[in-house]
Amino acid sequence: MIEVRLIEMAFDAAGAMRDFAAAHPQSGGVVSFLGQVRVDSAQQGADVEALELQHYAPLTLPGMQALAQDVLGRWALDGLLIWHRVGEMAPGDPIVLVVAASRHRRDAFAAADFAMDHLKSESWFWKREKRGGQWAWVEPREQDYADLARWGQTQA
Amino acid sequence: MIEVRLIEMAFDAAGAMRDFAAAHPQSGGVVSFLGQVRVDSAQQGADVEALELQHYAPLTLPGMQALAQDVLGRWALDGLLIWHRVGEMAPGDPIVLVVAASRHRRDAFAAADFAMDHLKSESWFWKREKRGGQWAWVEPREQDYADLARWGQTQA
Amino acid sequence: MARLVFLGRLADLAGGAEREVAPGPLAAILSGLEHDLVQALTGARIRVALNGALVARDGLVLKPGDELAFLPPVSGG
Amino acid sequence: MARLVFLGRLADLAGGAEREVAPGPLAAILSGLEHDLVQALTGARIRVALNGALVARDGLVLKPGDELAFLPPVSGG
Repeated sequence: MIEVRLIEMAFDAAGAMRDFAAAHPQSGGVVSFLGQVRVDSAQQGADVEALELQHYAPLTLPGMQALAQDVLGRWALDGLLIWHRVGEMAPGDPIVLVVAASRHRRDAFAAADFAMDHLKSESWFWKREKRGGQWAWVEPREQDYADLARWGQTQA
Repeated sequence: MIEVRLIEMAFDAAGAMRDFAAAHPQSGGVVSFLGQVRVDSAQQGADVEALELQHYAPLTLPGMQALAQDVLGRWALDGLLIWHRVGEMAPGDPIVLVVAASRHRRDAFAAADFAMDHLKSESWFWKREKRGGQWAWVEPREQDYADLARWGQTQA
Repeated sequence: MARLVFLGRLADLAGGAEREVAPGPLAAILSGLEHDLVQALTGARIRVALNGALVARDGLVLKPGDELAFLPPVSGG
Repeated sequence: MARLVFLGRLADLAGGAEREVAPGPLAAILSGLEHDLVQALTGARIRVALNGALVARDGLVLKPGDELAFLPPVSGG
């Protein structure tokens, strides 16, 4: 089962994980990654008051669906869920949830890890943060490119 | 925050993950592994009707606590949860839940992965399965030793 | 008319997420825009998508109804 | 008395998870047990824990109240 969604509103990550695990009783291992809005930013300065993710409809969801197919081609998964927020979020809100279910745990770990590295560095999202009442766009992180390089690929 | 438990009854893995993520708002990434009882076994034959995990109280929980400390010494985590069932379980029941929360996702992925490899191959649990009304002890899997060897350690 | 779409910080520079322009060669369209916006849109790290498909920008000609999106480097998740 | 504790499949062989034995050298205690159980307990992959701590079995002497656990290879999670 593949489930890829762009989501406009806050969502219940734990509930999604529960439903997904229950839908895959043949899977011994279910690995999930939850990314949530941190109140303190990696950049210096004031705390983050809000975060906004912009997407471009003709590219973003199709790109996520292609990523899911790529992941399924690389590991023996029973199911893969990729949910990603867009729009404005508050600290603590979930941003991204990836859940991989597989018979053996190595596959699920690698699949979730790979999916996250590619979502962070290759998916069509643009992020800005609000601090002290001011919005500022976030530049790509070099670390994200380094994470991607672990999989032997260069950025598309 | 470290939370290590041996649990005698079925538990709510998704609820635990939700509480743990909410308790770590400074963590951008929360990685979880949920192991659940599969209805079909890796071994040939009839479906698994029940699974039982035995432990030895003087060793098992102290060993899990030592593992948690080891994990915290290796990666920059904000929190680590390790819950493990003992007793008799039915297909679909959660067996083990590991949740790692960290500022950056690489740490959480590696920590959860490492913790699972060590739980599977080094923790003091003995497993038996019931098939066709007959209980049979499960032998260690060679794959578990191979997984452990990835971390450059031999079995204690 | 054709449409230009600006993502991320490019929308701030353009003063909006979209702009209607007369169809024609991209070079001619760009020559009608503000200088600092053109500089940003033609930066080496800006990619373009025509009607939802990534394309090379050399020799692009927009037909009526076309949508050309300018995509700065992503910063996702 | 001292106590022997059998984990996993060893409990099936012993016909129970625990057995009370007279204190003394482990070798003497083992000599009083069934032959097939002794064979299983002394297998190369069986480890032992005395009062909750892993120990070497050579020269072990159980005192009154001691608990000696026999631990086959684990098969966890």
